[in-house]
Amino acid sequence: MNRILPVLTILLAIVVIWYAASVWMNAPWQTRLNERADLANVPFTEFVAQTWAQDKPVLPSPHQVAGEIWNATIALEPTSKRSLAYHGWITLSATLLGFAFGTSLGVLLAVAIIHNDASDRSLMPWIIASQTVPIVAVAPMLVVGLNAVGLTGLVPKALISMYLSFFPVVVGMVKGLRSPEGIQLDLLRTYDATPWQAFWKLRWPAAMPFLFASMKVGIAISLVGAIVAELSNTAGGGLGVRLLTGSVNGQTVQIWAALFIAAGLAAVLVAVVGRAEHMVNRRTGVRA
Amino acid sequence: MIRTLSMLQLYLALIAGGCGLLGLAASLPTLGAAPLMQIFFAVSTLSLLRLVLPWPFWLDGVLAALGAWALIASLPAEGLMPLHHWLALIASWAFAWLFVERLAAAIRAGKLPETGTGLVIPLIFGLALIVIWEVVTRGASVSPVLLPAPSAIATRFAASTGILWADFVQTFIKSVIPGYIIGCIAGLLVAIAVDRSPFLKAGIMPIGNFMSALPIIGIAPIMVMWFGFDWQSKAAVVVAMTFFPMLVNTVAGLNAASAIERDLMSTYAASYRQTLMKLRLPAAGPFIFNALKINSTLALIGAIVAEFFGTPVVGMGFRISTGVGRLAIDLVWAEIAVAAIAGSAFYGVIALIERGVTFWHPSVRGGRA
Amino acid sequence: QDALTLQLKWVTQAQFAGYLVAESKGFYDEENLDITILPGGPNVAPEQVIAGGGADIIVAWMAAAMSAREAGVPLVNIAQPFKRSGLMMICPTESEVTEVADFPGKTLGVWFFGNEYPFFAWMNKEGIPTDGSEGGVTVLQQSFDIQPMIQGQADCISVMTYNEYGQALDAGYGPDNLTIFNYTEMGNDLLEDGLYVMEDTLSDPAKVDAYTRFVRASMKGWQYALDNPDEAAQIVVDMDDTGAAELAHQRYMVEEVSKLVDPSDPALDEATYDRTVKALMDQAIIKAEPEGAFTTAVTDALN
Amino acid sequence: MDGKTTAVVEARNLGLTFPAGDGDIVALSDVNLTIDKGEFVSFIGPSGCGKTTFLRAIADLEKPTSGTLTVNGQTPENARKDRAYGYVFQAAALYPWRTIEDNVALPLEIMGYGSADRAERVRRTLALVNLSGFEKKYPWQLSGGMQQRASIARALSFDADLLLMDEPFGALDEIVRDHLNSELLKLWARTEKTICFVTHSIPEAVYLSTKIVVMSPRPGRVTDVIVSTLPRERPLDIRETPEFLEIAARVRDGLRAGHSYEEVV
Amino acid sequence: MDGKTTAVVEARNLGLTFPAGDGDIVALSDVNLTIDKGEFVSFIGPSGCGKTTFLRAIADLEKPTSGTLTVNGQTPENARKDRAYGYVFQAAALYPWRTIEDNVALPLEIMGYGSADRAERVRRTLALVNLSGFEKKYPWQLSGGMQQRASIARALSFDADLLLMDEPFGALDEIVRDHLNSELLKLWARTEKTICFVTHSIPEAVYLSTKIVVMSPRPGRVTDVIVSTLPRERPLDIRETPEFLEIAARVRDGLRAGHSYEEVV
Ligand SMILES: Nc1ncnc2c1ncn2[C@@H]1O[C@H](COP(=O)(O)OP(=O)(O)OP(=O)(O)O)[C@@H](O)[C@H]1O
Ligand SMILES: Nc1ncnc2c1ncn2[C@@H]1O[C@H](COP(=O)(O)OP(=O)(O)OP(=O)(O)O)[C@@H](O)[C@H]1O
Ligand SMILES: Cc1ncc(C[n+]2csc(CCO)c2C)c(N)n1
Ligand SMILES: [Mg+2]
Ligand SMILES: [Mg+2]
Repeated sequence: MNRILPVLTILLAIVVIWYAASVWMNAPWQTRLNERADLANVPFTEFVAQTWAQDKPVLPSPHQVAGEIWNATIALEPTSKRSLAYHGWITLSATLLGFAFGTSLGVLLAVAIIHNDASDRSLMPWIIASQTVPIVAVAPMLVVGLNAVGLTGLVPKALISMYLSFFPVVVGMVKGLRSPEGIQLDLLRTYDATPWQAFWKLRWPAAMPFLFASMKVGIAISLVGAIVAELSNTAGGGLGVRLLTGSVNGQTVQIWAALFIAAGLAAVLVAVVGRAEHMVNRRTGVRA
Repeated sequence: MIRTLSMLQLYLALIAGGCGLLGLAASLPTLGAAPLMQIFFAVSTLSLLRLVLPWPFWLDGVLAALGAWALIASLPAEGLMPLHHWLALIASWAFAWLFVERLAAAIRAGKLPETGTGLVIPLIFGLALIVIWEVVTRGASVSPVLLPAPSAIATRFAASTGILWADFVQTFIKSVIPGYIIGCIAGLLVAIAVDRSPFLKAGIMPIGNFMSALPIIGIAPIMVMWFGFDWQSKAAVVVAMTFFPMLVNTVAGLNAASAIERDLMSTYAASYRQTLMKLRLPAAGPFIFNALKINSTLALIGAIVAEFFGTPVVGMGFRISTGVGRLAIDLVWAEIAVAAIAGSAFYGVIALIERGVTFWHPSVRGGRA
Repeated sequence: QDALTLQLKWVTQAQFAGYLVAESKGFYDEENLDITILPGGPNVAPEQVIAGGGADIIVAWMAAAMSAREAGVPLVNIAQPFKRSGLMMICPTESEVTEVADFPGKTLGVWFFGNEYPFFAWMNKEGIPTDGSEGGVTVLQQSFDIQPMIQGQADCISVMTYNEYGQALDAGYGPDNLTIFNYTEMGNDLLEDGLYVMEDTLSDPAKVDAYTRFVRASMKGWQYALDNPDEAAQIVVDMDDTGAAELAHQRYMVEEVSKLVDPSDPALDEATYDRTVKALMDQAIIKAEPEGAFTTAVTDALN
Repeated sequence: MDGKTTAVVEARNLGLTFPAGDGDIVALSDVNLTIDKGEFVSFIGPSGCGKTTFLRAIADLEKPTSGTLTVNGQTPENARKDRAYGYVFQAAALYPWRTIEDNVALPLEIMGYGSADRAERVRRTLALVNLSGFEKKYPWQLSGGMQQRASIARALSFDADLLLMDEPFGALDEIVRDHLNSELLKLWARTEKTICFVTHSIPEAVYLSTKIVVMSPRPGRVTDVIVSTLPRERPLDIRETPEFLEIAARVRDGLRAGHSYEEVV
Repeated sequence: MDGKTTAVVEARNLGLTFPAGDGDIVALSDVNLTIDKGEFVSFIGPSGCGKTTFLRAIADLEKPTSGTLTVNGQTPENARKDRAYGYVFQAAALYPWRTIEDNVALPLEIMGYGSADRAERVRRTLALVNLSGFEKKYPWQLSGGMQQRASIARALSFDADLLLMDEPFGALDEIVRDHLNSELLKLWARTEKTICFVTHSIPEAVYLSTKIVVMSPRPGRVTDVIVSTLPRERPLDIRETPEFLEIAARVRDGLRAGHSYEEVV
């Protein structure tokens, strides 16, 4: 209870500010509309109601967004193309596939980096540089390029997700696989353990907390990747496409609804990873 | 001499020499057509002698360079390159890798100094990637509207420095820097404010965590709508993207001081301010720098995305999106190169400052960051 | 059946009603064709997609197609269903622009991504600088909606008669409080929404035959759409994967598009072609007069 | 030392319980103890018996859950706010971003000493613990023993009348320990400070203290308070006298009594 | 113990230097030492004098930079590959994700013991260090002393003939220490293992060893090797005999000699 109350208070404050802001931001246009419709002296309460009910508001009011989310999820068949559940699922599948790719790639690179001096020295700067490439710029070309070699649909999106999500995993896993202290490694040396044994009995378990922390960042960023990919790959739908079409048609309510669904999806995904972490922790006796 | 090579190095040496031998055989029918290539194949084959004779590691470097040179010099003007040139590509790549392996081993063994040589390895790696890119795009005739060769990009880069500089100023200097500074400072201040009140902290942190997982780029069109076309809207996107990582990291960092370090402060009956300034902020340093580093890559990406949704007719994002529309893909890649260079340099500068400021942290004290 | 992929130049909407209706009504099947229609969007360059082999036929504006041709993508126009341009520039009365002479010093919204050529050709013709120099105009990369006008960020913005103009009308703007510059009426229109294929495929008679059947079925689709606008709008909405298309708006769009398309004659009008090429060359968007950039082989075979 | 002494620390029926998931942990129960001004009191007892907890309660770092505790006749909180004591923790707890001299100066900065006074005090206390010459080093550049000495210097720098020291010499070897023991005794003799000292070493406790408090494991109770009969002046070889050995034997017996072997440690 | 003994560890002019940024650190210089089969050798010396380094060199965890070192007549590397020794580190170094029994089983897993054999050995060694009943606990659920005992069990589980123990009882209080000291003596008497034992405590060294090696600070040198005249059978109260005190005094003198006070610790 005393964890929920503060959150509720802050949320309430946000909603109040939001309502006020949407009056303020939508007012100029509403005034213009009213002038044009020759409506003089609209009472303030009615004016406020008008600003909260515009068709294409600068800032939609919370209940408009909530209504759109409701209409586009619960009120529709999940298989309908208008359903955000349908689009969410499309994005989710690309996210999950990309996340799986990204995590695997990240772990593989980290293993290479900690076991091989040359990789250690040569890879890291380029891995960092790779993240400074504006993926949004490369995504359209990547989609076309992959199309040229026959990859369409889910895979290009997943690859872009992977491109973003492998990074936190490499960084975290390099740290994690290096986290065993010298003495813990020395212990294995006194047993003349093989590198393989050292990996599975020491480095890997020691890296678990780092892996999960990275995966929480990674899965959220995977979702960003899938959405970015959808901006360049409009065939087939997805939350990114909804965002895009909302934007090209000036439908702000639709943009906000898609954004909130994306945010909710991110939260759920992060929570799922957290849950998995909790389960693994319990199995390995990590202190609560 | 075999004994001085690790298993991996041995395999690489065999691949390099083997491809040289095969290439030599395959190129015999066209003897003299590409003399440089022939020389490369011959010397590569000779390198198999390392199994019985000493073969210094710099020779592998020379061979890798020779191979790259031979390949680029004999790229066909059009059409596909002959099959055995692919063998040369594999061989010279194997030489480069072998060179890097042996260089790293020599540094580790203390035979070469760390400073100076440390930079060489990543550079060679990058060069190798670029050579492969050049040879594959040109050798396999990849359409320049799909993926231009690095040489074409470089030419375009050199020819358009004016445009690139103007775009850089618009995007990086006008949008990224102010947005980054505002976002990071705001995140830091809010974190400190929030930290004082457990109630605020309990309320804001879950929301902050939630927001930092959000696909913030989604707000780019909204920011353009709110803040107009010029740099202000880009800076706003950058602020929104950098704020939450800073908030979350700083709050975590402010809790990083250990219980005993705080107890010490309380035995002195230190005030809140004193504890903050003398203990908790310094202890939070590594976390704050972590956020600064994360944000340095996020900021540029945010500004570029925002430019996709409306700009004056200048800016890296603008140039990239219109460039794709006009199929000026080489210009697009030149802009991407600018972005990568600027982003890496930005990151590097922050990392350097970090080394100076958090010199005391174990991760800085020991080994590479 | 011959399989062909058509890459649209924008999101699924009634601008492409003919193709969508033909697909939905089975006109392509009747011609023994298996057509895949790919929607586009602001990050999809059809010219690049076809160069990468991701499409057989694209819908493109001629200026962009010719410029792509010079960049090494040998596109050839095989049919030109759109006879007129739907492009306009509109300026609300507050901006105090009533004629071209008022432009200097104003801020104009322009779509880029290959759609900017008609505007620059027009300014070039009027002798108004666009590079920010004295006596010129300030150009903005406009978002794909009318927000810049509503927000007062631009004095004039680009609209398509069949799309954004409708949004402006919905928003309470109209001929009485707008100054409208219509590219077609000014004689500045450059050909929009033609069908383009890669040059090398034209040497294959089977391909040409497939293209011919494609164009025939498409024109049948256009005819049907124009005759049954309500049904066409519904088809567009149904075929939109993103679920974003709204029936009323698509209905408006069908109506407006029908003013630009001639369903009975998809052949390219050479006079307009010549003017387009000249405008592009005047502005140095292309350097040389294109050779073989259109073919009548397909449209000739229709009859 | 006797005569008109005043109670510096006074515990009456003191109890301290830590709430824990699976049943509470009783760290201290029913502790009665008076420490007079100028006394040197050692606490000894098996690991986990509550020695640290008792010191922390005096320092107002833990709140007793029952009984009363006064420091200088005040509540521990007020005593802390009066900066009545210097605390040496079990671990050195130096701030890694400060040099040794800045670490020692930390309490002085916080308590608002002038900068000249600060420099002088830092110099003096560092000399006392034999760390002159290491002023500009960072903590991680020093051995564990040197760090511990720096933390002692830090607690001495502001001249509190009460010193709370939690196994300050745990990390040191016997020779250095002997040396610091006699230094500490000298300091104590010179300044009339009151010292509470936790240790695991019986000889150390006997050598240093005027009073030895033997504690038994959970629930932490005081099982024996042994008042030393040794003179205030103590050369190192006092440790071989029969008197010394007798006190040591008594401490050992007291310790062993509280030791139900299996469940502790 | 005497008679036909064989050298288990033999160091001749052994030197070991750590490269460091500002001048190299000479950790061991010119060490000559022979340890015979069945001996119990204690190493004592001020902090930083190279005790750990010497043990690590025997264990092939550090490479000597000069001189020769053989273990069981082989190079240390081959001895390590033969799994010739069990090592108890200064810190317990248990893996936190393994239960106590799994920690003890770790070397057995790595060396490929069968699972029944493993279970039996784990049971036996845990009983030896008085940890039966804690098999399923995780390290953090145990006190520091219990963790240290678990790490001793781990080193004993595979029955190496040579035990290298680096301050194994440092974290324990005196009573528990006494107990483990006599347990260790019993084990040693029963199994005829060779034991190298690092400690800071003079009584402990004297009580346990057949030979006490006194080392001096950097550059680490052996300053004295004291062969104990105490009988193999040693009740706890042997520590009050004159013979014992005499050896202890000799060790203390040796230690003090090497102690140029200022620069050590
Ligand atoms: N913060 C805490 N929460 C719960 N239990 C605690 C806490 N601090 C100490 N304890 C428990 O209180 C008891 C007394 O601990 P304390 O640290 O005072 O022992 P100690 O006598 O100082 O032992 P040592 O000699 O090992 O330092 C122990 O059983 C310990 O587990
Ligand atoms: N890896 C290392 N690199 C550099 N110097 C080292 C390293 N390990 C130890 N030393 C130095 O070598 C010397 C001997 O260290 P060692 O750990 O052997 O001492 P010790 O006798 O075990 O001390 P203690 O009693 O404190 O454990 C010390 O001066 C130490 O600083
Ligand atoms: C990338 C791109 N940008 C703009 C247009 C021009 N245009 C033609 S139709 C239309 C849509 C709005 O209906 C717009 C904006 C385009 N075709 N493609
Ligand atoms: Mg304690
Ligand atoms: Mg040691």
